[in-house]
Amino acid sequence: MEQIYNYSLIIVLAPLIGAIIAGLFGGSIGRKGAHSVTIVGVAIAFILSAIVFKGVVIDKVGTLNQTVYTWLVSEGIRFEVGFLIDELTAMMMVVVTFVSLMVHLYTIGYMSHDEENWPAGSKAGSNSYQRFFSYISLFTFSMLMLVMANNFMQLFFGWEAVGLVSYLLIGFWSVRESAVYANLKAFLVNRVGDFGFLLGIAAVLMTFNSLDYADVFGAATLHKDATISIFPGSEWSLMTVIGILLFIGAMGKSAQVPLHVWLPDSMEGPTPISALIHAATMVTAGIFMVARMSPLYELSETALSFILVIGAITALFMGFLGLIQHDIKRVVAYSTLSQLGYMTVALGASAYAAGVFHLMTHAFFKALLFLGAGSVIIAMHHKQDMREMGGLRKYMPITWITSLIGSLALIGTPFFAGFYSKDSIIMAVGASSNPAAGFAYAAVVAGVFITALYSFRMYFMVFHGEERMDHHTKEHLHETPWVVTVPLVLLAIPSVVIGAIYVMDMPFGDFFGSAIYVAAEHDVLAEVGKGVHGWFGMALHGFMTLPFWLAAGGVFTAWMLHRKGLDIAVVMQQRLGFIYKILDNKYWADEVYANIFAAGGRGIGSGLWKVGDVALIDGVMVNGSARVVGMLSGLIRQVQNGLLYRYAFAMVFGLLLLFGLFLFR
Amino acid sequence: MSFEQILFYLFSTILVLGATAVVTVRNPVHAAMFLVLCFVTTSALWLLLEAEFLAITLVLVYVGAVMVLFLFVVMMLDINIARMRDGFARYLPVGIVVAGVAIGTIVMAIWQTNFGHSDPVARGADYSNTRELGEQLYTTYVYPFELASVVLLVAIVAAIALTLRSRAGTRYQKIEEQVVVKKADRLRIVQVEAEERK
Amino acid sequence: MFADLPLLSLLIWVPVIGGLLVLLTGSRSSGLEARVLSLLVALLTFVLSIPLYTGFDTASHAMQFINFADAPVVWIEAFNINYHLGVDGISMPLILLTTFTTVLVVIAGWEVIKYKPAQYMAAFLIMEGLMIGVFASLDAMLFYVFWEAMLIPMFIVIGVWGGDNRVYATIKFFLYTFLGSVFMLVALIYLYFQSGSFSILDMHMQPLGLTAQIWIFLAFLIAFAVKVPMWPVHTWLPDAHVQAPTGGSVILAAIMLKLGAYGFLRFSLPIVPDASHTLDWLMIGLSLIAVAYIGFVALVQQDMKKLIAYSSISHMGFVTLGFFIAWTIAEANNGSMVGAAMGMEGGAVQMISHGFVSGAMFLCVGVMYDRMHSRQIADYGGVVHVMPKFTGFMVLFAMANAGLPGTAGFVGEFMVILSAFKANFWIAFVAATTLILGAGYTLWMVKRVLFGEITNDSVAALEDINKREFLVLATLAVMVLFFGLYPAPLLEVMDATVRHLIEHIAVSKLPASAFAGAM
Amino acid sequence: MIPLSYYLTVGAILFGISMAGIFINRKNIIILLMCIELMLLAVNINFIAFSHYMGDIAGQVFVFFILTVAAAEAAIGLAILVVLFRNKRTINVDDLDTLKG
Repeated sequence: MEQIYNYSLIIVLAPLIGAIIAGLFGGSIGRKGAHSVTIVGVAIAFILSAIVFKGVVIDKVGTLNQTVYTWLVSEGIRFEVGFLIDELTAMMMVVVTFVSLMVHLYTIGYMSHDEENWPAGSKAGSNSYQRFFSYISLFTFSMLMLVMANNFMQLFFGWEAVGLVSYLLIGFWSVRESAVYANLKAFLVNRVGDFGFLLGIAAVLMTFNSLDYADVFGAATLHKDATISIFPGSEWSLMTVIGILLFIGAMGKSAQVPLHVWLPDSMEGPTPISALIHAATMVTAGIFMVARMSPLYELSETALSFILVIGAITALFMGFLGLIQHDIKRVVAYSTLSQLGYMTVALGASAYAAGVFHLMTHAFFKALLFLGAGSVIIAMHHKQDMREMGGLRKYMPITWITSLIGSLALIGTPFFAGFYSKDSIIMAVGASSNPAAGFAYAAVVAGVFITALYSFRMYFMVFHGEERMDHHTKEHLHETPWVVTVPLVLLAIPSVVIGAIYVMDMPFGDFFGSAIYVAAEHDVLAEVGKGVHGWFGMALHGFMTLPFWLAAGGVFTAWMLHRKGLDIAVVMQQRLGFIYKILDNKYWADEVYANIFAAGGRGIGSGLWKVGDVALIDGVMVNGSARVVGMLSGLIRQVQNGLLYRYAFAMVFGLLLLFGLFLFR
Repeated sequence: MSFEQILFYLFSTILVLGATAVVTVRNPVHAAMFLVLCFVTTSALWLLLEAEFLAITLVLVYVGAVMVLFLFVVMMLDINIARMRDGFARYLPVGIVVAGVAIGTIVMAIWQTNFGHSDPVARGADYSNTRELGEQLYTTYVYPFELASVVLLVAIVAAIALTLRSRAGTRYQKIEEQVVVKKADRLRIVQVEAEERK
Repeated sequence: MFADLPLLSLLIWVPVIGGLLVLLTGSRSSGLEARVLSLLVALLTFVLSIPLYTGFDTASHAMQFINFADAPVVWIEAFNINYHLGVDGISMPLILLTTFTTVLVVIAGWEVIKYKPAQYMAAFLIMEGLMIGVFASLDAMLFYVFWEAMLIPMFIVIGVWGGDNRVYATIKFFLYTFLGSVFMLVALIYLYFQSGSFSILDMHMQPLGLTAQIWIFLAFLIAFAVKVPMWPVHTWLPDAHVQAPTGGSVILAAIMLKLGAYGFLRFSLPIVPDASHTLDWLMIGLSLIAVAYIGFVALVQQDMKKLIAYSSISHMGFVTLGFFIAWTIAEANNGSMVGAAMGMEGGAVQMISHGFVSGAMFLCVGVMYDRMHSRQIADYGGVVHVMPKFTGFMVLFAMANAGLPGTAGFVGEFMVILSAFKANFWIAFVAATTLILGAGYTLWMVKRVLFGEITNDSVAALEDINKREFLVLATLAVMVLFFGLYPAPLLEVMDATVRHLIEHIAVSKLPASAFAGAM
Repeated sequence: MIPLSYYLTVGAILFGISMAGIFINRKNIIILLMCIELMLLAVNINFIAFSHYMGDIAGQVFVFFILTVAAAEAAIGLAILVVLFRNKRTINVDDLDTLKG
């Protein structure tokens, strides 16, 4: 246990130290120094994470819950920074550090010509390479702090810290107006979520008088029937309020409708970031959080239904948007949104383990897909429009194969990782007794078809068919260097096998032990698990289920259209103009936010400023009182017009008055 | 009516009439002269009050110095008397009313008040007002006395500083420059080439 | 070694006398001597203030470092006014903040101030002494004298070294604050006649009827609300900040605003607890207006300093909210004040952290202003390409201003929101909007100023920060991060004092008969 | 025997006349100065009368100082007058209203 604690410290500190060195001394240690030091840091973190994983999960040495230091004490309530390492944490640590390590390696290739992205002479561009490594190491640190937290306060720390790094990285190419717009948007939308999250934490503190997980979860059932009066006269279940408030935070971070708008725009950041932050790790923080809070959520049916509905909407409707995108990264981004919706649905159905399982498999195959897309983008000289690609499989065999593996995993082909996780979610939702489960089930099943359709539309457009790129690009087309392909291969392996390995443990077994708590009446996974007989049996059974045939149908549709040289987006634009318009405008979510909330906020601001501050307070109260004084003194100064006899008269008058007073009082 | 009373009424009448003249006559020079009259009669009244030193001081200082100063100034300045008298008639009623009210109230106050001492303190024949005043000034009031001297000094300096000016174009003798002058400053010896006579 | 020194007296008079010395020496030469001397004095004062922390007994809520504890030093005997100094857990950190900030201000104005540098530095040193005097006074008259005297150097700083519209700003600043403090004087004199002493500690113990308490509270409120400043008496602050030189803005934001909040803690709450209870709805309302209303107003500012000034007002709303939340908590929890101390400590922490963060923000704007002579956001853009180091600092401070966890800006807001939730959901809700608004106005400014393409030639010609500026900003960055990551030492110092204050205000001061009648 | 109040009445009348003088001669600054001298004189009469009747020499000491100050005042007042005339070519009070700013 002592050893695990020491390892944990090293795990979080190694990337932090790497980040500090690369960030502060990037100019003097050079590119090589920067990427070496950060990669070593993350590699140490990964290796030790693996050891911790072995200790906690395989050897079952128990759960570590230890305080590192006390942040502050107020009224006897201790706010601490500490580690809680159980099965859930250990798994997340491995996933985070592994993907991060892959992305670090990959970045060497991806960012090697980054100076081209900066205007000539920009000092910020001169060490952007080092800075980038510093940021992603810092991100690794933040994400580890988030998942290893043993209390809500530290969770919020990590939560905001990953948001900060995400902000910095989306706007990494700060010369691009679209990038700095996107990062501001991402931060603000996340802040809306954090707004709820912070209130949720406050509610937790109010209820339990502690922010420590162990204290809170231990006492959760005591407050099962507690209520809070938010609007006068109506009592709300406290657990529902806490659950929904915390989930609002998750909606921001995990980009659930309606706080999803920032994620597609975040693709303005460099591709390794999209893979690491906006696909594999940070966006799943919300999922992780809800799973971590399972003892609280299990006490509120309402909160779970809320989660279920939000997740289902996200899973289906974000998938639709993926159909008509032409930017390769945006397709993957919408696919991420949709998959996050799946995970959320799992949480809502109390199948936390399935959600987290999907989180893990998704981390691998989505990182793979993003890095594959990035590899294509490198080869295409940073062009991202799929309409200018095609037939790349000849030129980039490794990228092609790994991307295919990623796509197959994504659509849930039996035996691939995605199949196991997605199928467990679909089965769990089907078995759930939650009032919203029917809707959610329909949405996730329909989502399977959509997923297959857009994934393979992208696959065919990029790797098959005629070569639509211009002559110059075509000449230079070749496979990317090893620092890029090695991570692809290394990510492709778990994308295939990880599902089969852990399916019987994670969703259907006792992998998480006490880390995730499911009330007996909600335990859909146990129920579903009775019908699952081993990984092989599940896969074989998978061929006979509706989702498989829907996925196959999706692939087939994509292939048919591709063979006829048609693009779904174009077809929809011609045949279903109305629907295309809706999708093309992304349900007008951006417009609503920009024109109603952002512009409204500015409008309120200038209204309050111009009317409240300038006109009323300054104009009427401050300068108005000055004017009144001015007017009065204008009257009185008639007495004091500088002429001597007026003063004399005033004196005499006063004197006579005094005489009079003296005499007649 | 005793002699003292006769004197009192006489000087008081002259004083009041003189004061009236000061404020009403047209010519400032005449006004100044009437003011001198006022001072002299007042001085007489003070003598009645056994304030010999101050009575003499008043004549010496005021009539001798201050009023001469007034006269100087009045005569030095070229004043348009006619314009100065504008509004004299207009403001006369106001002045009379104000004076009447002021005098009325003060006199009422005086006559209503019992001052307690209807009789002055009797003094011996060897009593010297000057001596007692001097004793007081140089003992109890020595600091104010010194201050008064400073005030006078300041007044002298101020009066000079205010009025002193050097007009442009006026020529002054600068003695210090005359003293330090050297031969070289005044005398220039030049070698003149002899010219052939044509 | 330090224990025997009259530390507080030294802290007050060393900078004042130092400032006078600077005035004497500096007028002749280029000002270098004046700068060096000022720096030495500021450093000496800072060093002298350190034993306050090291020698502080955190377990005690009583006043410490009392000067000549055995016999009071009489100042004006006729009115029982004494030269009585002492600090507790609330004023001590503020004194340290003052000495620390002054050092930075002296360094920050090193070569920037070309016009009469000696007088500039001297004004700040004298101001430092006077501000410490305010924090250390235990005698109300002494407090009042320091409180008013402090205005004079600030008046001069803004009026002489300020911007184009400095006269308007100075007069507004002076009239506002002066008007407020006159009411305080009336209240203090009333209290003197009641208690027969100007000692603040005696006033704490003075029983008072509710009507008297309410009048006194309102008088204090006017004085302190102007200083904090609270809506609607806040409009002097943006003007003063915009016109003040950088150093003036820093001192104004970092310390002067705290004086008002400190006044609430030292006077309003303990002297008139029942009136504070009766009128706490007003305070909470005004605080929330400050947070939300001013947040919106900050959003649309075009002038960077004005924006930061408005954000200061918004952040100070948390301070007053935290101070006055106690009774609402008691009402929501059947009379238990558990959680009130967290709010009050949060407010106190917010005072300190805001001192660092807003000071740093103003310094950042000052760095840009020194180069471009413009504060308009529209004149900037793409600064990151020419000033990457500076951008790093500015983004850090902006994040702290937006209340990012891990920076000092977060701690106070976090504690106040946690505490406010205990009182009422909607209070916490409105307070928490600062998460969105704060990020909105700060980062929007950051985006427009720092990021994007270089907008014009004068931006392209900017030089990155020099070593002196780096030193100042780096010091502040360290402090911001330190108190964000490890605020425990600060809380440790305050805890006993704040808890005692909560106990004190929980007991009604009304005379027994009136109290019984009220029941 | 002359009662004290007689002297005081004389002083009052003198004071009233000089006050009226200020009103009547509001334009001529020299006369104004003279009126002020008269006022001081009235006050002095009162002082000396009181001093005499109450047997307290302090009243005379005061008169002494008043005389000093009045002399100083007259000197400076006239000096100012001269400077004023030199600069403005007038001593008409109506023309001297720069005090109002």
